[in-house]
Order: sequence, then structure tokens, then C-alpha cells
Amino acid sequence: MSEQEYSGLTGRIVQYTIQNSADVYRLGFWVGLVSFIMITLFPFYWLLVLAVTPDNQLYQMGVVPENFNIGVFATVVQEYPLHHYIFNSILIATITVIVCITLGSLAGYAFGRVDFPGKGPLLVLLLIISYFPGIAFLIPLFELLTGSLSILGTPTPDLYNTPWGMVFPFTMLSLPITIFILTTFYSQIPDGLEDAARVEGTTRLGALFRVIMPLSAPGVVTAAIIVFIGVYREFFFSFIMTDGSPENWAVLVYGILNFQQQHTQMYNMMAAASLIGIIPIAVLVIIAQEHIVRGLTAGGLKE
Amino acid sequence: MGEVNLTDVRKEYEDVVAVEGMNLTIEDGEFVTLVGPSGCGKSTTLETISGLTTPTSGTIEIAGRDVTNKPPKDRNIAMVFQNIALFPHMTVYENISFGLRLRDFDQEEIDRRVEEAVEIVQLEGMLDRSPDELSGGQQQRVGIARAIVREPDVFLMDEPLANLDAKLRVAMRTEIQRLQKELGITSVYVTHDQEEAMTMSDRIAIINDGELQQCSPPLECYNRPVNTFVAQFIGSPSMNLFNGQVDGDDLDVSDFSVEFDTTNTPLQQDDPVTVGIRPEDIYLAADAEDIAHPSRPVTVTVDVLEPVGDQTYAYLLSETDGETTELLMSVDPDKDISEGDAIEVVFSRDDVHVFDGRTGDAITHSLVDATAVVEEVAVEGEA
Amino acid sequence: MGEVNLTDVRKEYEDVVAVEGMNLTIEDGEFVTLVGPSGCGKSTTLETISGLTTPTSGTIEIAGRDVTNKPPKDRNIAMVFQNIALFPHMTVYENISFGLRLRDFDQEEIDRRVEEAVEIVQLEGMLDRSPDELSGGQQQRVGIARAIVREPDVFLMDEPLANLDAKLRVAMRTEIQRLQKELGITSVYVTHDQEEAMTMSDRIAIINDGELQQCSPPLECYNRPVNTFVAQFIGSPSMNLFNGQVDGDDLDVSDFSVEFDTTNTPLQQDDPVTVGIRPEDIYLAADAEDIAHPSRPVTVTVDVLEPVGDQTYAYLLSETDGETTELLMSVDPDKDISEGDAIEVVFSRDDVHVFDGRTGDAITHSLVDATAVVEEVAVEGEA
Amino acid sequence: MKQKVQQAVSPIFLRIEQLDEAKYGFLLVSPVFLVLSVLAFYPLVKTLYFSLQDDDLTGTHPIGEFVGLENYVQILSGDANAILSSPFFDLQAPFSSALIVTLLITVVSVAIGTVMGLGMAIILNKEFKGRRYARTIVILPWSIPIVIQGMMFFLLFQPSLSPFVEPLANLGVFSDNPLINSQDSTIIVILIDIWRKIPFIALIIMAGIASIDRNLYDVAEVAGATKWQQFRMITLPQIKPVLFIGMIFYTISSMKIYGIVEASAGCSTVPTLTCLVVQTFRQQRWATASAIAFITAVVIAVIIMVYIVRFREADAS
Amino acid sequence: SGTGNGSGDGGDGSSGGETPTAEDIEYNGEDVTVEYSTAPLFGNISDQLQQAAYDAGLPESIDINFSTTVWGADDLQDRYNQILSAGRSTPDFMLTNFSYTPFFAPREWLLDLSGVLSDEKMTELENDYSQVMVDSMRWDGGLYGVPQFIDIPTIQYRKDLVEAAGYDPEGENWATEPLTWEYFAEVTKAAKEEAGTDHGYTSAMNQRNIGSISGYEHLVTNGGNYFGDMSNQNGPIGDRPVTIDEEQTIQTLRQFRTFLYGSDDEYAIEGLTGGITPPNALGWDTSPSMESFNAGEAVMHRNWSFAIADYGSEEKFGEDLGVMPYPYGVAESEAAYEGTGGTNAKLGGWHLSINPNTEKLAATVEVIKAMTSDEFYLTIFEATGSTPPKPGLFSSDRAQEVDVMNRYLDTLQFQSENQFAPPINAVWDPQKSAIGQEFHACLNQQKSPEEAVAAAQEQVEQIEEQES
Ligand SMILES: Nc1ncnc2c1ncn2[C@@H]1O[C@H](COP(=O)(O)OP(=O)(O)OP(=O)(O)O)[C@@H](O)[C@H]1O
Ligand SMILES: Nc1ncnc2c1ncn2[C@@H]1O[C@H](COP(=O)(O)OP(=O)(O)OP(=O)(O)O)[C@@H](O)[C@H]1O
Ligand SMILES: [Mg+2]
Ligand SMILES: [Mg+2]
Repeated sequence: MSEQEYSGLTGRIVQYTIQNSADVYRLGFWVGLVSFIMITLFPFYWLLVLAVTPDNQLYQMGVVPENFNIGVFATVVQEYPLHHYIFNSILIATITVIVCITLGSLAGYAFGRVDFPGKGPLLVLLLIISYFPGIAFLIPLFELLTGSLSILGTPTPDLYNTPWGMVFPFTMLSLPITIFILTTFYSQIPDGLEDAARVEGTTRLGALFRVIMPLSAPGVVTAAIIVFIGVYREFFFSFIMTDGSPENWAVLVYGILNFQQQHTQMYNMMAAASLIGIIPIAVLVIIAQEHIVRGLTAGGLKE
Repeated sequence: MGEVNLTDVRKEYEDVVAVEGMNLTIEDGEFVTLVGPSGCGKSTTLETISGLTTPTSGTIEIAGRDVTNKPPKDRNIAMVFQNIALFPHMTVYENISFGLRLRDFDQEEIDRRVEEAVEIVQLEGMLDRSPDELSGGQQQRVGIARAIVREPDVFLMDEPLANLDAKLRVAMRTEIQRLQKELGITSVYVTHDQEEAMTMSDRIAIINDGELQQCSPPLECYNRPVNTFVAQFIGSPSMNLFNGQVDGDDLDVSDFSVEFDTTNTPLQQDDPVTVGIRPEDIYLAADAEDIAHPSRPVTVTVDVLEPVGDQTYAYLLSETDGETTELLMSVDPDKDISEGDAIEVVFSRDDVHVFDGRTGDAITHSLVDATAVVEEVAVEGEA
Repeated sequence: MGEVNLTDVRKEYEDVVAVEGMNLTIEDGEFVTLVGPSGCGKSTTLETISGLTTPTSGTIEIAGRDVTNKPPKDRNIAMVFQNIALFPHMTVYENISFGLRLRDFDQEEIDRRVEEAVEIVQLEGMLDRSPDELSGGQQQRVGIARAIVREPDVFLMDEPLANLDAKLRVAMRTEIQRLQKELGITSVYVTHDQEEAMTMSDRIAIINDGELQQCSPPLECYNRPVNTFVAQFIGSPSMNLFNGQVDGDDLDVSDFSVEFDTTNTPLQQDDPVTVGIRPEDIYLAADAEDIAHPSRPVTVTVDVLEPVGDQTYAYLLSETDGETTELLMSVDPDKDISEGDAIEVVFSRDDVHVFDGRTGDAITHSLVDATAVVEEVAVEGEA
Repeated sequence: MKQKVQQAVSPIFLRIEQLDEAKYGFLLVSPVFLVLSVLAFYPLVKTLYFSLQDDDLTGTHPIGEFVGLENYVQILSGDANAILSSPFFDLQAPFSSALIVTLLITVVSVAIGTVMGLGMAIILNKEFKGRRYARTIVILPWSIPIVIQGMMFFLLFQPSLSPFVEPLANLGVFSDNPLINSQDSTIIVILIDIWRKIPFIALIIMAGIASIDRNLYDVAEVAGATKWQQFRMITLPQIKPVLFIGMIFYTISSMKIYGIVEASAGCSTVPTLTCLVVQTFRQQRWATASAIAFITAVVIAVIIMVYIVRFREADAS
Repeated sequence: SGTGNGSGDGGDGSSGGETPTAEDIEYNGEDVTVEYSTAPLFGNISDQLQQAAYDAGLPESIDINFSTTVWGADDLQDRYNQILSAGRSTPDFMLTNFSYTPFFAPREWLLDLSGVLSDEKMTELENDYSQVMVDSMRWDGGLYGVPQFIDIPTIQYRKDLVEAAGYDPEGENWATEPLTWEYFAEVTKAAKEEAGTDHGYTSAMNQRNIGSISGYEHLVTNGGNYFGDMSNQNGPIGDRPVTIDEEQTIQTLRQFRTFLYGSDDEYAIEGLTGGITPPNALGWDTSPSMESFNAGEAVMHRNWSFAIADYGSEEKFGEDLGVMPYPYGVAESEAAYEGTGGTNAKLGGWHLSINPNTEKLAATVEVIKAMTSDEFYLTIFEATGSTPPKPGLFSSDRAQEVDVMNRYLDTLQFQSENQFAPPINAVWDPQKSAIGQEFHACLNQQKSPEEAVAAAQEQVEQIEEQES
């Protein structure tokens, strides 16, 4: 290419871009990263501003809060058992994750690695569940889970005000996505590794838990995070399935909605409670994301 | 322990037949090597034995038990995979001890066995590494160690030494053999290395295109190949083969002929034959007195000389009526010939092989005493 | 095209030094083979040349340009990976044409080149398969095809033929060489196969423990190894080495001695030496007249005979004062010896190597005319 | 103890192991389908049954007599619009007809959200200092309870409270009071939906990228591929299945969007399909609610069908 | 009056709903805990309320378990829907809204209290309570809830600003003598300009509020209604007049347009002072509508009674806060329909209802008794500012002693006597949302008042027809 072709400002930019593609690439990376973090953080900042702005000073709020009222955080924790709600949420989410990953792994393995007739239709059937708004399940499910339905004369167990009353609906709602994610990841693990495990003497299920799941760590962790977060912030079923007291497994959102009064909402308290409620998720994600760093398939197999 | 028995095994993939009509019995404690061109079905055969693949038809027995549809874990086999297949999420130690840990061996026993295996494959001090921190050869050795700690009934090894250098390869070969003999483990071994096949095996099974060609002790394969395929495949550099036909008491090849009495053979006048001579059975005419039954001398020109250390390969050309035939001969590096020389060579008639020109099946392995062989070969060809 | 130049290259992993002080120049169009024991740093060396790994220190130049910190794509190289690494989501055709498609070749050109490459690696008719439907050897050939379609400046091949049978291997070897010479592509080739290294290379670089030992033409490595490591590593079966010391005009080994005039060497009385003799340089005493300078005969017993087709390896034991020394000798299969025989052997004194007993460095490669060699070796040792 | 359990269990495993592929597959999926038949399919069948009945507003039970597909006919023909807070489908008023609004939100949100999620995943997959924190931060929007997500944006676009509305109005982006304007509100809902879903799609893609064999990039790099080519020829095809799953669930979830709508602009300003379901449900028109839920599911099914067919096609070529 | 004998048929397992016998409601003194499903407002002070109940005569052997759910009539309705339709026996009683009546009462999902409350209590309900409030829980002759507290909308305003503009609220006795909308607008405008505040009059006017609350009230004070006379509020559906497309309604919308956009608006009423309400209000629910008044940037503000305690506190406006009844457009005597015209305001408030499936009916009745005692009403008033449903209590000594609120009791009492209940039936929900949408479109200048009322009329009629 001759020099003249690149004249003028655009030309120079083009030329610079070509010659310093690495720099441009890095610039793009940083611009992208910073803007994503800004996009993400801005609403959080807004939430923080809402939290520290005293209840009655919302009108014509500035970008920077004029009056700081850090005390809300203390109020929220001290006067309301927010930690109890959070604990309930974490526990319910954890149980759901365990149930979903366990059941989902079996199905994910079958769908991803075993050939059996009717696989496609069954997968579609699974997907269909998620087509329905949660409320479409509500009436029959409520009867079923609160002992109002009797099957062959015996009433179903009453799970109202127990964690299971929430775990079951959440499991039902989360299983489709869990299975789809796990199926995808499990199917990508090379056969060779499963073969090796089986020759070493595991059953196929043994190979699933010893080799395929650990190797699909990014997928499993992602599915777990998705289920966890989905449950942690869910409200519809948690609202219906408990009476709202923390002793009866009321969840985080209950704690937050405590600050909603008949005609008014204490935005600052709600914001503060939400911010506190996010902490466990942040911790979880910090820990869990390590497993999404790099797949482990590299170096294991020659193919 | 146990013999392995493949009966009429056939494995088809969508449009490829990988293994066809495989009948093979491996005696208890025997060491059989599978060899054959790339893609001929060696790995597939191992997979059917291991249970990783169910044959399309046919049965597989181990120790007299039909295991055709049994999962691998019920077969007590250990396998070294061609693609190595280490568990990337485990350390070397965990990889090697995987099979033992599955079986609830106590920790001491596991450690002892792992240590032993690691010593054999010379990987001391690497137990804590993860597979991706190992070189290709080291990974392969971990794969071997993982199999040998197990002391199974049957060893299946798919090119376990492919990535190792000659010295290590010899060492490992010896160790594997020692272990195999000591524990009496029936073994099926795939290799592309002739020397390995020749030195390690009780018998060599030569496969082509999914079909078993011959399964005999190494030297028999070398000296008495059942057909041209085996003749060419076994031995490196491979046997020279020439097409010719029966011409009275001679076999005529384009530019030379060898004397041959067809009386005890099914050959008729003008029948097409393939004549095979190994490079080391060609001698300079000057050395003709060294051999018992030299052929008539043939005049050739030396095309290329390729020294390979202890030997030199001489690529010879013989020309008649414009037709050129190539011959490969191996000579002592200190013989005084150079490229372009015209020289005279003779064949050892004791070692000239004759094959049916149409089917490629062996007719005799010596021009001097042909009778007995043919029968024998015929029998073996059906075995 | 271009020469490749490694200066003081060092590559460390956390606790392992994989390559150390590597100085190596590969001329434009030259074919250099890297050999060495498993884990010695061959692949790592290739990776630094390719740019996949940045050396911890040292520089790499290609065609005179410092590329130490340049990414692989700026180096115009093609590489065959030891772990093959085909793209699992692409068919054979897509795998092979990958590099061409990156460069906007027109479709016809791509098809033409792919066809050519496929023919070379003998994979016709498999273009539409996906890699997991191929046998190990077939996969490896796809890997080779993927590299050769590219016609790059530099070829890097890491054990490209490891999974192929002897016949195919010879064929591929010839093709790779032909291509390389035709296009004049500078090539670095890793192999563990002695024969491959000997027949293909312009020079062989022997690496041990990350350090370059010798880089010379094949026969020179074979005949004039710079130290005991190279001596043992090159040649299969490997050289017999005996420890001994200078005793006047003799070199004394435990149970025999050879005459040697130390005048032109740095050796002093009682200095420890290592004496090396290749198996093919040992002769039956009966054949002593065949060689120019036979040594004194040594009496040994035949322990094991191992026939390998065109040769037989004889493992010999010589016992003196309760000490046993092992010797390996290669004999013609038709020599009349059997296991347990006591026989007399002689060495060809022209081909006995002497190494410094402490450092292992070569002192001479012939007992008959020692002078010149030492100097030469010394120089080469530093190259 | 452990031994005993094993002894008891191992024959079972043995049996399982010896099943043929088909039986084995069925066995493994059976727990899930067992659980789901009770927790999902049974309720759905019952809901389907509801949808074939009449609403009974005065009887002892909200479900009346069997009327067959009457409810569906009424909803689809527009006859039911009167009792719905917003029409189900009305070309005259696109921004107040639930189907159109929902489809619009979904299409725009999925298109933009997926691309941004992909970008985010790629950026967060690079190694840099503080990456684990960046990843965490970026995932958080998704973990905020939906009511609060809605509340944040409600307050953000409240002209009397937020400092941002006026500048945006001056720029001509929004009107002075965007939350009472269906068009602006729809855009705001789309924004919220994108904002909260990016982390979801990014997380899934990140996991997909993490599972790609690093060796493939080595090969590509040596073959001379630029970063872009590596992305196009390796990353993209390798994450395609994962991306596909992510998009499917993104789409489904956007088609069911409700919570953030209710908490921000309100269902009357941005009526979505689920809004209609919830509102009729609350009015104890269970039959109508059930019918709308099933229609919603069918609409989603059609969209997903298109996805699957397109994906198959793309896969085949 | 007899209770229905239908069962609370919600599921196969339900068992409640039998007409309670005298025995059922005879509390025998055993230790028992009853569960009360309530809102955070009460849940947060449960100890205090429990004590108040004991003070009001609740036997100490009865323990009340407050299960605090959330506020929001909609969310609570979803929840009760489930619990009641499934026939659960807990909670034993709950806080309910009259908007639930048409959904729960006909199905007997709530207990008809006329069978369990003492005659004395029944008489009291008929005589001493706000009748609209009590009536809002009547259905087909049954009574499904007892009022717990009443919400009374008023105009809360800045007396200081109004006075600064030269008006005399005290002298003109605004506290119990309603203003006309014309005068109200004039005062507002003057005070706003004098004080330089951002807004004059603020109110929650989003779609949810305009048709059924703020706009509805306004219409009623102008002598209009959606269904003619107030006696038609609840039905008969299909057989009552629909009277939306009428002059009063158009007039009401035009008044709003004038308030919002001033006299420049196409449909502004000539002579009416305008430009006092910010168009932002069209996006406001109660909460945001409070912010500008809170910040001192508005003169007049329509809100429920609960807000008075806060605004009138010393930290806020203290004595500067004035409260007045809702202004009116047409005097009662001149109103087109019975029950409309003059000051009026929409009814708000909550009730206590009993789960018909409760297994602790007797104890529950005891609790209800205690919780509807004057002492208890006054405790709630003191603790939360929620006003008693018995107007007479405003003049009680205890009420007079409640800080801040005591200054405005006259107004509250006055307004509580001028409250109307919205329709209580199953079609009101779709009707109110149709009206709300049309009104909102008009106020948002997308439709003319005529178009809006015509469209609303048409939709409401259509629903009437379909559901009759
Ligand atoms: N990622 C890594 N981390 C730590 N050590 C490594 C890593 N990669 C290679 N090594 C070590 O570096 C040394 C050289 O490895 P390299 O792969 O270059 O060997 P090689 O000569 O190719 O061996 P082979 O013939 O077995 O393939 C080995 O000892 C290996 O264990
Ligand atoms: N999954 C598969 N689908 C289709 N064809 C296959 C599959 N696996 C193997 N094949 C084909 O079956 C034949 C036999 O393969 P196999 O792996 O047994 O060969 P091999 O003898 O081990 O060869 P190599 O020495 O190259 O490893 C080959 O032609 C191969 O292409
Ligand atoms: Mg193979
Ligand atoms: Mg290597």
C-alpha cells in the first residue's frame, strides 16, 4: 500500500488502526469494559442515592445526594430481621439448586450423551413448562402443596409455611433451564474421557459425577447461579406459600416489602434493604465465577 | 485372567464397516499385537473388547463368559487409549489412582501401587502436576501407569508408546512385558512399530480393511506371510514384490527370471504370480558365495543410497525394454558402491516368496523346497 | 522463506525449566529434526518458534526479523501439533482448508490445494467426515494436511507421524520431504523415530533436559557423537558403553581391554574413560578378517537372542571376577549361534568411541587414528 | 456401614448399567419427568381444563360450566377485550394491545440484549486485573428482586424526582413524563429488560467460552487467524449451542414479562400478555386467565419453533 | 339475616362454611392462639396491639399471632384467593379490603358475621359506624367484615402560604365549610404565585387513580356519577343506567384540563383559574404525589388521612398545615343524581373478616370483638394515625388528646360523613380500568373530553351487557 492512500484524518485513523491494531484492540476492550461496568453500576448508584436520601427529600433529587443518611442501613438491619429473611432465601435457594442440579444432571446426561428414542419430544415437553406464566400453575399447585388435595383419599402434605412449599415450585420452574444448560455442556465433553472412566471401572453414572460434571464445571456453576439467583429474588410463589413471618420461611423480598405501606413506600429503606440483600449474591458470584474461568478440557485429550 | 474370544465380530458405523468377520482367540496370558494400516480397525477391535462399543454383530467372550453386552466395568480390563484421555481435572496422582480409588483399596495399597507404576514409567516427582503441565510423552506415560496399576484380567493398549523416544520405548516395552508375564495378564496391544510387534508379541494379528489377515508368531509372519498384504506390511523396509508369470521352469519378471520348479504347486504355465524378495535377501553378486542358493545375477543401477546408521538402503533400478523395475536392497554401510554405479546382484533363492498373481495368497516361501509350505500356508490362511 | 534463529532461549514454567540456553540457527530451506528423550523440551522449543509461548528470556528471529514478541499470525508458519487438535466443529475439509479460508483464497484454489493435500495424506473420500469419525492415524493425517496446504515460510511439525504404520509413515515422510524441498520451506521437525530423523534431516538437533547437545548432519551424529548422551541416544539399539580407565597403551574395561595410543589426547594414566561400541561394530571372532582393525577377541556367553526380521540382536554377557558386563551385538540371522553358547567376539577398532569418564564428552571416535577428531569435537561441542 | 450400603445398592447399579441405551435414557430422565408430572404437568392439565370452562363470577366457585373453546374464541376475536384491561390484539392501538407490545419488547430486547451480552462475555473472558470483581459487578443487576428493579427505574423516570428526565426530554429522547406515555414506557421497559438480562446471557456465554479447548485457539493462531477470525470461526461455532439455549430462555422470559412492568410503568401503560393473565386472574376470571395463559404459551411455542428450525438450518449449512 | 349455607368450596379438602351454632361461638376459655393475617403497619406493632386487645377485654388465654404479609390490596387479594379457595383453616381472620367483597362474599369464602356477632354489635354497626364503610362489606344480606379503620381523603394545604396570599382560612372556616372548585383554584393560584412554589395543587392522577379515585371523587362533587344514583353503585348490572357520557363528566375533565394546562388548553373552562396542577401528576401514584408537598413545593394536596400526622408534625409544617374537606362543583341539591354533589370523597379503609374454615371460631370472634372496640380503634388511631370507622369517636377525649391529629378531627369527622363507596361488584375492575384509561388519555391531551367520555361510556356499557 502506498503512503498516499492514507491521507486526511480518516485516512490517518485507518492507517493508525492497521498499524497499531493491538493498541486499538486494547482501547476497544477498555472502552467496552468501562462502559459495561458503568451501565451496570449506574442503577446501583441510583439505588444507593435513593437509600441515603432521607425519606422526605426525594423531590427534585440531585445526581449526588444532598443529605446523607447512612443510618438507613443500620435501621434496616437492626429494626427488621432482614438477616433472617436473607438466611431463609439463601437456604431455600440452596436446596433448590441442589435438587435441580442433581435431577437435572441425570436428565442432562441422558439428553446430552445417551441415545434414546423420543429424546426430542421430551426436551420440547420440558421446554413447554417454561412457556407458561407462573400464575398458570398457581391454583392446582397451591392445592397440591397445602394439603388441600387428596389423592386416593389421602390428603397431600401441607407444605404451607415450610421451605418445601417454595422449593417444589422453584424446582419445577428451574428444571427446564437447568436441564437445557447441563445437556448442552455435558454433550460437549469428549467421549474419550467418559470412556476412560468407564474402562477404569465406573458406571456410566459414576463417570457422570466423577468426570463429566467436574469437566463441565463452567456449565454446572452457571446453571447453579442461574437457579440460585432466580430463586433468591423470586416473590410470586414465596409470597403465596408463606404467611410472611421470617420464622415461617418468609424470603428476602418480604423483608424489603415491609417498607411498603398502605399508600406510601419508604423508598430509602427498600433501597437499603435491596442493597444489603445483594451482598450474599455478590459473595456467591465472586466465589463461583472462579469455576467459569477456563474449561479443563485442554490438555486432556489428544484428538 | 482369561482368554479373550472374538467370534464373527462386525462393527459398522453409518457408512463405514470398521471391523468385519473378526474371529480371534487370545489365550489366557497371551500377548497378541494388532497391526495394520491406519484406519484398518485396530482401535475399533479394542473398543469392542473393552465394551466401549457394542459390536453390530458377533460375540465377545472373556474367560469363557459372554460379555458382548456387558458394560466395561464388568470386564476387569485396563486400557491405554490411543488418544491418551487423561482426566484434565485430576493431578497425575489422581489420574493414576483413579481405578484403585473406585475400588476402595486402602490408601497405603494405593500409594504403594502408584509409586511402583510411576517408577516403571519414570515419572517420579510429577505426581502433583496436572496433565496439561506435562509433555506429550509424559502424558502418554501417565496413561500407561493408569492402566498398569490396576492389574486387570486383560490389558488393552492402543499405541501406548507412540510418543516416546527409542530408549524409553525399549525400556517401557521391557517393563510392560515383564509385568504382563509376571501377572499373566492376557494382552492385546496395538502398535504401528514393527520392532515392537516383532519383539513383544506371542502372536501378531495383521488386519487390513477390517479383516484379519494372519495371526501367527512374529517370525512366521515375517518369514511365511500368508499373502502379499502381510508380506508387504511386515518388515521395514518392506518386501520387494514383482509381478510375473510362470514360464516353464522359470518365473519371469519383466527384466529377470528365477528358476522355479512348479511341480508341487498348483501353478500352470503362464499363470500370473507375484514374486517377493526382502531387501536383506538381495546380495551383491560378489558375495554370492555367502549364500546357499543364489539366483542368476541381475544387472541394475544404483539410484539412491540412503544410509540409516547400521545399514544403507540402496534403491536399485533395473531396465529392460524401456520398462523400469525398482528394487530396494539393504547393504552393509562399508560396501563400496555409490549412486549411479551399475552393479550385479543375486537373490537368495531360499528366501524368495511366490504368491498367486490373482488372489495374492502365498504359494511358497522358498524356491528351493516348495512342497510342504503350500499346504501349511493353506491351512493357516483359514485359521 | 527464511532462516530461524534462536538465541539464548530459555523457557521456565513455575518450577520446571523446559528449555535452557538454546542457541540454534536453522538455515533458509533447511530441514532440522529435534530429537531427545520425552520431556526434554522439544515441543516447548517449537512453541517458542511458533509464538504460542513467549520465552522467558532470549530472542527468536525469523528471516532476520526479531519476532520474539510477535503473535503467531505474524510469523507465517504452519504447525502440526503433537496433540493433533483438530477443530471438532468442522469437517475434515473445513479443517484442512481453515488456514486458506482465513486468507481469502478463491474457492477453486482452496479446493485444488485441499485435494492435493488430501491425496498426499491418503484421505480421499473422507472430506465430509467430522474428526470424531476418524481413526487416530486418520486424524493425525488431517493435522498434517492442514499444515501442508498452507505453503508457509516455516514448517513446524511435532511428531506428525507418531500414529501411522510403517508403510504409510515412509510414504508420508517422502511426501513431506518432497514438498519441503520443492517449496524450500525451512522446517523444524520433532520425532522420536530414529529412522525418520536419520533419513529426513539435513541436521539433527539432540536435546537433553532442555539443553542442546549437538546439531549435526545425521551420520555425523551417528558416527561422531559429541558426548555419551548423544552416543547412547542416537542409534537403535543403542551403543554399548563401558566404564574403564587409561592403563598405559590400553583402555581397561572390567573384563577386557582395547589398545589405544593416548599421545594425541588429553588423557593421562588412570584417567577414567567411557568406551562406546555400537552393536553392529561387534563381530564374531571368526569374521575378524572382514574388518580392517579388529580388537583382541573377548570371550562372552550368549544370553538372549532376539530376532527382528532382517537382523538378530544377541545379548551377550562377559564375566570377570564375578562382575558381569552386558553387551549387545547385532548379527546376521543366519549366523549359527544359539542362546547359552560361549563365543568370541572382536570390535572394529576403527569404530570404537572414547569419552571422558567424568564429563562424558567425546575424546575420539576411532582408536586407530585419534588426533584430528578431538579438536574437531571440541569445536563442535561449542557450536 | 458404607460397605453395607454399597452391597445393597450395587446390584441395582449393576442392573442399571446393563440396560440398553434406550431404557437407560428413559431411566435417567424419569425422575425429572416424575417430579414434573406432579408439579408442572398436573397443574397445567388442570389449568387447561379451567380454560375450557366458563367464568363464574357469582357462584361458589369461580369456574363455571364447560364451554369448550369459547374463551379462546372470545379472546382471539376481540370479544373479550371489554373485560380485559387492554385489548389482546388491536391493530388500531398497537401500543395498548398486549400481543403487539409483548412481541415488540421481546424482539428488541432479545436482539440488543444478546449482542451486548455476547460483548460483555467476550470482554469479561479476557484476563485483566480485578476481573473477578468486574464479573461480579456485572452480574449483579440480575440478582436484584424484580420489584426493586422496577422501582429503581420507576423513580429514575419520575420527572418530579429524578434529575435525569429533563435532560433526556431536552435531548428529545423521551417526553417530559415518559412513564405515562405508552411508547416511552415501552422503551423504558425494554431498557430494564435488557439491563437485567445482559448478565444472564453473558454468564451463559462466558461458561460456553470457558469450555472451549484452548488448543483450538493455538491452532488457529498459528494458522494466522486474526482475533476476529478466531471469534468467527472458533468461538462462535463453539458457543452456538449455548448461545442458542441462552436466547431461547431469554426470549421466553421476555415474552412473559410482567413484574418489572407492574413495578415501573404499570400494566395499563405497557400491557403485556402476562399482565392480562394476572389481571383477569385477580378478577377471579380463572377460565379467561387460563385461556390467555395457554394462548401466551402457544405464541411462545411458535416463536421457539422458529428458533429451533433456524438453528437446525444454520447447523446444517 | 341468614347466612348462605354454601360451603367455601375451593377444593376437595375444604370443610368450613357450615352455619356456626351458638356453641361454636361460645369461647370456653381454653388456651388458644389465633392467626391474624395483617399488614406490616400492624405487624410491626403487634405487641402493642395485642396488649390493647387484652385491655379491651380479650381473655388473656387467647394469643394472637400476627402474620405480617405485605401491603397492597392486589397482592393480598392474590394471597387470600389461594388460601380461601383452597379452604385452608388458617389464618383465622384477616385484614380485608372492601374491594374483595364481590369476589369472596358470593362464594362464602368469608364468614358471614351477622351470624356470629352479638346483636349489640350489630346494632352498633348500624348506628354508630360510617355507614358506607359498613355497607361496603355487605353482600346479599350478609356481612363479611367489620371495619378496622377508615381512610378519609381531604385536601391538605399550607395555611401559611394561603394566608400570605391574603386569604383567611380560619375566618372562612375552611375546616368544615367546603370551598367551590372555582374558589379553590383561585386561592391555589394566588398562593402559589405569592410563594413562588413549583406547584399549586397536587394529587395522584395516574391511570390507576384517575378513574376510580381522584377523578371519580371530582366527578361526584360535580354532581355526576358513572351509574346514576348512588343506589345503583353495586347493581343490578345491566339494568342500571350508565351515565358517563354526560355533561357533568365532560365538565369534570375540562376542569382537570384547566388545572393542568391553564386557560390555553383547547378545552379549558373559561373563567376557571388554571395551571395549578403539574402534568407530572399524571404519572403519580400516592407516594410520588406526596414528594413535592413534602418538600414545600406545593400549596394544596389531596391525600388520605394517614398523611396528616406526618405533615402536621413539628418537624414538618406543624400548625402551618391546614386540612379541609374536598371542594365541590355542584351543591348537593342541584346534583343530577342522588348522593352526589357537594363535598364528597372516596371511601378507603380496611376491615376484619373471618376465615369460614377456621377451627377456632369462638376465640376468633372474641378477638374481633376486642379489635372492634372503641379502645382498640383509638389505640390504632394513636399508634398509626389510621382513623376510627366510628365518626363519634372523633369527639372522644382520647381522640382529642392525640397530638397533631387532634387539630383536624373536625374536618375528618365532617368528611367521613361525606364519603361514597365505589361500586362493589365483579365488573367494577374492568370498568374502572376502562374509565381510567379514557380519562387519562383525555387529561394527557390525547383525546377530547367528549371523545373520552363517549369511549368510556361505550366500554362500560359493553361490560354491563356482557356480564348481566
Ligand atoms: N504448562 C507446563 N507447566 C509446567 N511444566 C511444563 C508445562 N509444559 C511442559 N512442561 C514441562 O516442560 C518440559 C518440556 O516439555 P515439552 O513438552 O517441551 O517436552 P517434549 O520434548 O515435547 O516431550 P515429549 O517428547 O514427551 O513430547 C517437560 O518436563 C514438561 O513436563
Ligand atoms: N465414529 C465413527 N464414525 C464413523 N467411522 C468411524 C468412526 N470411528 C472410526 N471410524 C472408521 O472406522 C475405521 C476403523 O477405525 P479405527 O479407529 O479402528 O482404526 P485404527 O485401526 O485404530 O486406525 P489408526 O491406526 O489410524 O488409529 C476407520 O476407517 C475410521 O474412519
Ligand atoms: Mg486407532
Ligand atoms: Mg512434545
